[in-house]
Amino acid sequence: MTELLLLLVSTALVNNVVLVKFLGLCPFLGVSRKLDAAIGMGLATTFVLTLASAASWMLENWLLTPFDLGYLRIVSFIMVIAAAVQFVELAIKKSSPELYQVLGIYLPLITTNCAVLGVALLNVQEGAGFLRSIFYGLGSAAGFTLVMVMFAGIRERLELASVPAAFSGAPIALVSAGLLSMAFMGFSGLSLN
Amino acid sequence: MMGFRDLLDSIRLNWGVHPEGHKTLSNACAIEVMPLPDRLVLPLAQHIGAPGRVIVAPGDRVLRGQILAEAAGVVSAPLHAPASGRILDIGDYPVPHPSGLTAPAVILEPDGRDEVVDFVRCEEPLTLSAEEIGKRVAAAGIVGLGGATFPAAVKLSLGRRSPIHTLLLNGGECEPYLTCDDRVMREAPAQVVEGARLMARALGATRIVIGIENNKPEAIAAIQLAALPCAEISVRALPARYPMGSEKQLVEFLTGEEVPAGGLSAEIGVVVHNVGTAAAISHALRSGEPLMSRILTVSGAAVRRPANLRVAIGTPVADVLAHCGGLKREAARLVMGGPMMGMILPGDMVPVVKGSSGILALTADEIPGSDPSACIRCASCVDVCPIGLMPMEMAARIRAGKADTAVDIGLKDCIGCGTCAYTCPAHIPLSHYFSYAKGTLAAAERSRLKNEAVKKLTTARSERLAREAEEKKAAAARRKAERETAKRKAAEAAAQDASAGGQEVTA
Amino acid sequence: MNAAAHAPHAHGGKSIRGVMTSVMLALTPLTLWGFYLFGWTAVWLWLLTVGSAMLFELVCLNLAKRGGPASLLDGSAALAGWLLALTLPPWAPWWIAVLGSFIAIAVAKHAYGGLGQNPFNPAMVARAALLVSFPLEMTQWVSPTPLLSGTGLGALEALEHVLFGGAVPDALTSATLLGHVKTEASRGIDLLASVPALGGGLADGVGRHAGSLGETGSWLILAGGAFLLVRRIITWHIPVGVLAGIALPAAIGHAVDPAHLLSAQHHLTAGAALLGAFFIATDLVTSPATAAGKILYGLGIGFLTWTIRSFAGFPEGFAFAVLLMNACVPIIDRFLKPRIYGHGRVQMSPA
Amino acid sequence: MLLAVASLTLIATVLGLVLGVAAKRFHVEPTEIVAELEAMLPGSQCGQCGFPGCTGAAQALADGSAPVTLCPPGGPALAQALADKLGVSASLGDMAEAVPQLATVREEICIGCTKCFKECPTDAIQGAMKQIHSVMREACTGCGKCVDVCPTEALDLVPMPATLGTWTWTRPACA
Repeated sequence: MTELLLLLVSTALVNNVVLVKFLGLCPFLGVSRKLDAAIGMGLATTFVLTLASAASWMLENWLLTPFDLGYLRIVSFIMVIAAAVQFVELAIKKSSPELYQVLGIYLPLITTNCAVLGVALLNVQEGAGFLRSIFYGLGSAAGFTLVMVMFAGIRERLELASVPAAFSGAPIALVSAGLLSMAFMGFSGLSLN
Repeated sequence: MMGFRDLLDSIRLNWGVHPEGHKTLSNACAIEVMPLPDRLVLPLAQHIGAPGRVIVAPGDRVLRGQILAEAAGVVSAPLHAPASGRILDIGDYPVPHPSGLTAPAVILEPDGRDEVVDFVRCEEPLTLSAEEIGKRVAAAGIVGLGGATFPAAVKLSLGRRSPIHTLLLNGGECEPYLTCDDRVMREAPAQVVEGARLMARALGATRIVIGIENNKPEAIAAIQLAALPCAEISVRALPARYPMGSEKQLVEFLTGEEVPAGGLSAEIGVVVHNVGTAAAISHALRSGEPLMSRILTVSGAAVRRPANLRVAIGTPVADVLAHCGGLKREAARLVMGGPMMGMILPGDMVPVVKGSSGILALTADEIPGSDPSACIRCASCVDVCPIGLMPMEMAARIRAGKADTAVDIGLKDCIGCGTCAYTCPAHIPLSHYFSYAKGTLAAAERSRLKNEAVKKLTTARSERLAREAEEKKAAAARRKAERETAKRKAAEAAAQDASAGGQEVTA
Repeated sequence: MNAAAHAPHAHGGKSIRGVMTSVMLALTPLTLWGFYLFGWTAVWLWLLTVGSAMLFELVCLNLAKRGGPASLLDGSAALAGWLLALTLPPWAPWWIAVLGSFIAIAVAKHAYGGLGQNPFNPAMVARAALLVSFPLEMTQWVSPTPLLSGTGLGALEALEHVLFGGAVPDALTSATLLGHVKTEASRGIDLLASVPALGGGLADGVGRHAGSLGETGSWLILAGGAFLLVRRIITWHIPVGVLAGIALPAAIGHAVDPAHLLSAQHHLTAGAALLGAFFIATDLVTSPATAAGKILYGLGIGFLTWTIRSFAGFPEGFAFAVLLMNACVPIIDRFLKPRIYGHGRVQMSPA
Repeated sequence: MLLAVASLTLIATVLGLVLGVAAKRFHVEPTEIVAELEAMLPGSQCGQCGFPGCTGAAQALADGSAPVTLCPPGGPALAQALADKLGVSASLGDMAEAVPQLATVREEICIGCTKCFKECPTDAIQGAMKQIHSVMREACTGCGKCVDVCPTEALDLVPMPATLGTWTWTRPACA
């Protein structure tokens, strides 16, 4: 139990997918203008990431490894992820048209979100067990959501700030992302020695 | 004991500011009656609601107390001649408003003969029925004299809609400089108390609480003495803190309950009136005279002789200032009302109206001088806001052109007290931002309503055009049909004629 | 006469300059004490940091065409530089000071539009950036060498050291409590052994031990904080939050595992805890607006500081904790608003 | 090889089935956005937006080729509503600058030909043959169609004059 909890903290903070591993930057910059959208994107990604972690583990251990099909790993993972994303998209379209409108093209982009594929591949690489894979996915997604929410808050404030024209928009967002990333460096080496 | 309670009170309040009072400039000056000026300017809209409907014409001679304009609608108030004289003109004249725009007004030239209409006196006004009190207050044209200018009679009728248990009498006078309410309470406490009892009677309220800020000990003592025989009246000292005299704050402090957002205090069984209004009601009912004058404070460092005056409604500000010895220093700003919420005057040609609680001629030292700088998010405004808003956040959104999102965080709850702007170390004109945003939102609402109206007109027009075209077509078809029938008939007739002729011929 | 000036036609008299001046006044005693303790190098370093901060401010204001020298006088740049200087090792070389000022003023403040616009605390951005970029220079601590005691450098020697570098004399190098226990822990020596080895005098309150320029004189920091509280420049919420956020988990942790977790007393007096609680976390621009938000913000900084100190790689985590909580401020402000009058307590009709 | 093809086919089939069921389960009717937008526009077909009538404008709004601020009679209120509908952010800055216009009749020139009020899309002009016409302020959208048809140039567009009821505080000076 403690080990899984530590895994959560480690993946969410110390090895944050966005700010430490620099994965999933596209939605991080694309869907962080509004807090509501960021929360929605975070939740959608959480769902996809956890589902994809579980599905890819099953795929890996029940199909790819037994039949020695390692070379199909990426293509089959992408298929699973794409299907999961498609599923989430349909569900959101039904349950919250506003969120659907806000997430826009970024929702299909989760398909090629390197965080999702990256976490699935990292799990295989580490040879993690089923539960560990799920927690790895969940922790990464929690870290992603946390950072999305913090960053969206900052960007909402920046909307109201008188940022110089040269820095306005993407530049200042990237500067802020850099500073946030630096703040997360404080967690480096975090362990219960 | 009182001191301890004050201390507790001031700890309990987590809002407000302590502006420098400047009250000693005028609080020792007894109320004096100012003589009539040469010309009175009487705007038709001196109250909240529909402007009065003029019933006199230029050239008419009127008596003092005669109705010049009658109430036009449920929320409205009549306007009376403050002097006998001649109507010079009815037209657009500058009114007390920051825009400097003109508005319809009656110009009256007093003739100095002071001929009056017959006033219906009443020695025992407290024996009148609730309806009768309301009727007479309405007829006297009395409005809220604290500055809100809501027709008093309308407020007194609230008891008929929801049960009112408490009348709060507002003697806070928390605005700096103003001392007219203080003087009224000191000089005519019996009138204030009687007015309160009359209003309570009209409302059906069983309890009267008179709240007076503790920086007016003489007024508290005078009112306490006058209210001694009345068991239903309690007098409460309020901590001197701005904006204690705002209705919402007063209700919360004295009853512990809050006025629901967007609602009236009557919904929680409380009605608030100003002490000046109470005195005016008592006076109007006893003497039968309508509201023709009001008491106001003339103050500010630029005024030679600060004073509390009883001034005829319609007296130009210039005459009031002249009566007070004129200006001894250059006035950087002329303000009507108190410095916190009062409005800047476009000039001294505008008249005193029913809602003018003061005229301040402020020097450059007295007004905020610095230019605004950037907000440092010190949150002073958040700390002092009596409503619990985040003024800096609202202003930032308005500045970014997102006034509609400022509404989400409470712009419509803002009472415009100016506490935030007063305290802001960056000198940001927060209140101005909020007025601006409220104005643009109101304008947007107006244009939305207009769009809807336009849409109706357009639909009506296209329907009409379609109908007309339809009718035209129908008429054309009918005419064509008629023509054809006629032709056919003619042809037939011709044929018959021809055949007949032929027969004839052949015959 | 002004055409349409909006009410209020009066002002309380508070000004940004007044606020900044008060903070500087509060900082003066502990800064002077820092000068005394760490000698001339500290004086030169402070001058360099504050001077370069003001210079960068001037340049940035000119580039942005905002105000110019008049805005410089609001004191915010000098204050940011001052606070940065107080968190630097007193014998740091000149380029640490200048680079730090540049990061604080140009990157953390003016890239965002200047005063009031920056989401992150400029001094802490600079400190964190310096710490992760130049860990060696930024953890080069020295024992106090009080002025006039003959142990330190003279004015000119100190200037030479600051400008042209040179190793700190071995005899003077020392370690802070936090750095010492971190190093020892990495060698497998637990607190029970490592803390006594450092000797006494650590928590004497007057600061006769290694540390950054302004963080060691506990009593003077407390006095400065009290001054700010009395002048109502800051409220109690953030300092109390920070200190409680450090002390509570520290007390519990120490009770559970005294061999690996420092006591609350050590945590409070060591490192930037006190200076940060009163002068850095309370930065007006980058802290939440409401009382509840301030307490939460303070607790967050305290807890993160304790977490990083206790479990992460860096010996001191105050700067990181401040930056992390800075990033949360917009969210805190959004969800911890004051209750608006007339809403909530009574039944509301849907408007 | 066969194994690879078979397994991929298997995966694809399973996922396809799941998605097919989901598509049925979560089906939503597509909305007719153009019709909704057109319903929001004033419908006076005044043409100030540069499109042929409000339907054209709604079409352009829907495919994103026109800004939400395209409708002067609608004002900022409509622009904001359109922006909310389309999920875009409106920059109302330049919109606020545009003062609403009002058509006014110069009575000394008007010959009472009634051409203008036949043209007026909102019936805002009153009058009869051989009588001087007048404009109803509440109904005029300032579209200028009447100005174009007037044979004697008796109609002008003037900025809507402010009254105490419509006056608002100006935007405060920024720091």
